[in-house]
Amino acid sequence: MADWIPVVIIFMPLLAAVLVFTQTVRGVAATLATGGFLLIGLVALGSEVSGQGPWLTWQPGGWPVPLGLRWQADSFSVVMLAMVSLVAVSGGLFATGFLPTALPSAERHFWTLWLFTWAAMNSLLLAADLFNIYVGLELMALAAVGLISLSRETEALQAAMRYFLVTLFGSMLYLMGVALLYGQYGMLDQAALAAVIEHGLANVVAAVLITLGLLIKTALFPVHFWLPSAHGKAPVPVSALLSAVVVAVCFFIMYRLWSGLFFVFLADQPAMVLGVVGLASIFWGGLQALRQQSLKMIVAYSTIAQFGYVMLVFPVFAAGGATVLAWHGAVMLVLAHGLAKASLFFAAGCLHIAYDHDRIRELPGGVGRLGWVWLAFALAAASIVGLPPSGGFVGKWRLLQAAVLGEAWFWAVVMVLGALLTGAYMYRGLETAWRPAAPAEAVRTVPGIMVAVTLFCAVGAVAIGFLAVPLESFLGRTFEPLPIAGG
Amino acid sequence: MTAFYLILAGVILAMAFHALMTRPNLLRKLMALNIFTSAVFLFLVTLARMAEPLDPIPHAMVLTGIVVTVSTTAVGLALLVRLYRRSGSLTLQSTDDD
Amino acid sequence: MMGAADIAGAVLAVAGVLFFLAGTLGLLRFPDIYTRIHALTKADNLGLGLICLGAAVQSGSLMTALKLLLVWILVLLAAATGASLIAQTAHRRGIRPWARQE
Amino acid sequence: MAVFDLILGLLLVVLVWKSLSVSDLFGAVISFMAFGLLMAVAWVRLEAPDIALAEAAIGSGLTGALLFSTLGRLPHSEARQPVVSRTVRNGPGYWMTTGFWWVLAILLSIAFLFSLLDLQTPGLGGLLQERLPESGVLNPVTAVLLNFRSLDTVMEIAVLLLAVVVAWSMGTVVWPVKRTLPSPLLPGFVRLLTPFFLLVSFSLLWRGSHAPGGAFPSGAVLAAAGILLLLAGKTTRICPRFMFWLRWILAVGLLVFVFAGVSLMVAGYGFLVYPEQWAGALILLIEVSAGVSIGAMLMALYIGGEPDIHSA
Repeated sequence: MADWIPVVIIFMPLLAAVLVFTQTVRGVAATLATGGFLLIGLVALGSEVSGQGPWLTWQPGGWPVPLGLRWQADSFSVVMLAMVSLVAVSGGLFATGFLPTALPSAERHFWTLWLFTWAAMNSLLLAADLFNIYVGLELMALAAVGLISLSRETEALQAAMRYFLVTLFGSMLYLMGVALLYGQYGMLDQAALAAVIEHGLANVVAAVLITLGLLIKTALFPVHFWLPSAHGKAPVPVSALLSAVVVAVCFFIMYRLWSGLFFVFLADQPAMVLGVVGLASIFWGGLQALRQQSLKMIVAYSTIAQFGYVMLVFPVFAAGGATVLAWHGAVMLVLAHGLAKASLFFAAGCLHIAYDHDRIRELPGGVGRLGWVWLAFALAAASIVGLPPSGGFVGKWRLLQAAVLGEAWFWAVVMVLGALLTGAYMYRGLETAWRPAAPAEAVRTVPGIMVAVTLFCAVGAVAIGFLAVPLESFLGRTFEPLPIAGG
Repeated sequence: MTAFYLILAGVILAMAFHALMTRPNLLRKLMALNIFTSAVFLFLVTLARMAEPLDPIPHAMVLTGIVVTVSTTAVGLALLVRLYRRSGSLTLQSTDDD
Repeated sequence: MMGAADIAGAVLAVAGVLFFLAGTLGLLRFPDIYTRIHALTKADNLGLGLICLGAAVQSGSLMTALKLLLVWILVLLAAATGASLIAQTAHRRGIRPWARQE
Repeated sequence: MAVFDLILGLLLVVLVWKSLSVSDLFGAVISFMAFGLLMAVAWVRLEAPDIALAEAAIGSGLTGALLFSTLGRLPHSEARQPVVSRTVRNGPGYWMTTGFWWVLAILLSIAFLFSLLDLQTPGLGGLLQERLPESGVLNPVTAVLLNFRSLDTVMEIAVLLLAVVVAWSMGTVVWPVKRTLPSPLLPGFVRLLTPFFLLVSFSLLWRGSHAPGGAFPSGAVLAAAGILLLLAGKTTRICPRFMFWLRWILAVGLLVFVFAGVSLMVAGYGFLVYPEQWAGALILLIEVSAGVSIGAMLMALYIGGEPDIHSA
C-alpha cells in the first residue's frame, strides 16, 4: 500500500495553511496547489481502493492497533474526500470574487482558516481512531468558528459564539462516550472495538453519548437550533463550506459508527429513534424554510431537512432487504446535496453582491442580468428536491427502493412527503425569478468567476445523476462497513 | 478510592452542565464548559488508575485534551471580547426564528 | 518506627501549619487590605519556611534540602513582590489604611 | 489518606460552586484558578504527575491569566453582575427551567456513573510496558505522546496554531502595550527570575524523556516568563521583520514535526515511524522545536490579537 497517499491528503492542506500563515505563499495559489496535489492523491487512492479494496488501512507511527492508531479508507471515504476538495476549491475561487467586494477586511486570515478547515475534514474522513476523531473535531470546530466570525456583523458573532458553545459541548459528550468504550475494552480503533463489542449498559450509554454529540454537530432536529444563524449569517463562501461539507463530515462519522461499530445495536429502537430524528428534522427544517424571508436562510434551513432525509438510511438499514441500495442512496444524497447546497449559497451570494440584500420579497422580479445565476439556482434546487435526472433524484430513488424492498412502508411515505415539502420551499426561492419583471438595476456587477463557480457546482450536482452507474460500480456491490480488525 | 473520585467527577459534571445551560453570562458559560471538561478528564484519569497496571494512555489523552481546551478557551475569550465590543453585551440573544 | 529526624520533621511541620493558621485567621479577621496582606506574607512565609525545613530534615538528603531552600526563597521573593504590588495599587486607588476609631 | 481525598473533593466542589454561582466575576475567576490548582493535587493523588504539571501550568495558570486579561478588557461594570437577573428569577418559568436542567444534569451524570462502575478497565499498561524500550524514551506518557500516538500530538499542535490564527483574525492589539507600573519591585523581580524560568523550562524539556515533563509544560513555563516580562513593561518594538520571524517561530513546532514524519516516510520507514536507534534523538529534536513554538503560541494567545505594528 502506498504510504504517501493519506499523508498527502491530510498534510498538504495543513502545510498550505501554515505557509499561508507565514506569508510565504498567497492564499489563492495555496488553495489551487492543494487542490492539484489532492487530485493526484485521490486518483491514486481511488485506484488503490478499487484494486485492493474494499478497505485500505495505514499505521502512521508504525505501531499495531491497540497501542498505535490507524487511518482507514474505502470507496465512501474517497468520494467524500473528492467532494470536500471540489467544494473547497470552488469556494476558494468564489471567494476571490466575493471577498474583495463584500468583505475586504476578512481576506487577511480567510485563507489560513479555510485551509485549516480543509485539513481537519480530510483527517476526519480518514481517521479510524476514536480519540483522533475527537482532536479532528476540535480542529474543525475552531476553524469553523473563526470562519463564521470573519463576518463582522453582531449577528454573525453571536451565531459564532452559539456554534462555539454548542459544538464544544457536543465534543465533550462524544469524548465521554469514547472514555466509556476505552474503559470497557482498552481500545480506540473502530474496527477492533466492533470485533468485541456486545450488549451492555456501558456500551449503550457510550453509543447514546457519542450519537448525541454527533447529532449536535450535524444539527438534527432537537439540537439543530444553532445551524440556521451560523450558516445563514456567515460570509457566503463559508456558509457553502459549512453547509455542504462540514456538516456532511459529521454525518459521515455518525454513519461510520452506526454502520460499523454500533451496528449490533441498530436493529430495533436505535434505528427507530434515528429515523424519528430524521423525520422531525425533515418536517421542522422544511416548515421553517417555508417561513423564511431571505434566500440564505431558506437554504440554511434546508440543510437541516436534507440531513434529516439522509438519516432515514438507518431505519432502512434495520429493515434489511436492500442494504447496499440504501447505502448507495445515502452516499449519492450526501454528494449531490453537497454540490447543490454549495451552488445555492453561491447563487444567494451572487444576488447579494448584485442587489446588496437577498430578501426574496424585495428582489426585483425577472432574471435581469443574472440569468446564469438563476439557472444554477434552478438546477441546484432541482437536485435538492430530487427531480430526475439529477444526483438528488438518484439518491432519493435508491433510498426509496431500499425502503420498499425492505417493506418499510412508513419510511417510504415519509420520503415522498419530505420530497414534496422540499419542492414547496425551493419553489419559494425560485418564484422570484419568474415574477413579472420590475425595472430594477443591479447595484454592482457580479464578477464572472463567481457566476462560473455557481454554475459549475449546480451542473456537478445534476451530473452525479448521469454518472450514477459508474459511481455505483465504484462504490461496489458488497456492503462492508469496517476494515479487518488486525489490519 | 477510585469510586470516590468517580462520584466527585459526577458531581462536578452535573454542576458544570447545569451552569452551562442556565447561566446567561458568556464568561461564566466558558468557565462552566472548562469545568465540564475537567470533570470528563477526571473520569478518564480515574479509569486509568482503575486499570491494572496503571495505564498511561489516558494520561496522554488528557494532556492532549488540556492543550486543546486551552486553545478553545482562548478562542472563546477572543470571540467574547470581539462580541462585547460590537454589541455591548455579554449574553446571547435568543434566536427569534426558533 | 519513627526516628529522631521524623519526629523533628513532624514537629517543624506542625509549627508551620500553626503559622499558616494564624495567617489565614488574620486574612479573615483583620479590618483592611494592608493589615491583611501583612498577616498573609509574614505568617505564611514563616510557616512555609518551617514546613520546608521539616521536610528537609525528614528527607535526609542534602540535594533535596537545597531544593526546598530554593523553593522557600522563590516563594519569599514572589510573596514580597505580590504584596507590594497589591499594597501600591490599593494606595494609588486611594484606599486609606485603617485607623482605630476613638 | 481517605480523609485527605474527602477534604480535597469537598474543596473542589465548593470552588466549582463559587466559580459558577458568585455574582462577582473577579472572585469567580479566582475560584476557577484555585479549582485548577487543586485539580493538580487530585491528579497527583491519581498517580498522574504529568497531567498535574500540565494542569498547574496550562489548565490553571494560563487559563486563569487568559480569563483575567479578558476581564481587564471589559469595563468594570461587567465584572459584577447577578448570576441570573432578577426579572428572570422572578419570572414564571424560571424554577421550571432550572429544575429541568438539574434533572437532566443529574440524569446524565448518574447514567454515566452507573456505566462506569461496571467497566472492565483492561487498560493498555501491560502492553505499553512491554513495548516501551522500543520507543526511545523512558517516560511512558512521553512515549505515547511522541511515538505511539504521535499523530494526535501533531494535530494538537495544529489546534494550538489554529487558535492563534483565529485569535489574530478577531482583531489587533495596540503595540507596544503601555502599562503603568505601580511598583518598581516587579521589573527587578522579573529580571532576577527570567534566567530561572529559562532553566526550569529547559530542564522540563530534558526531563521529559525519562520523567514527568516534556514540551507542553516546558512551553507553558516559557510563556509564563514572557507574560511576566510583558507585565513588567519589558516590551520590544515590533517591526515587520520581527513579525516575519514571529510567524515562523509560531509555526516551527508543527513544521518540524510534519517534516520529520515526511522525511522518515521518504527514507522508507513510514510516516512518523522512528527507527529504533534514532528514536530518542528525533523525539528530542521534535520536543525542542515544539517547546519553543508552544511557548510562543501560548503567549500569543495571552496577548489575544495580532500585534498592530502600525499603531505605534
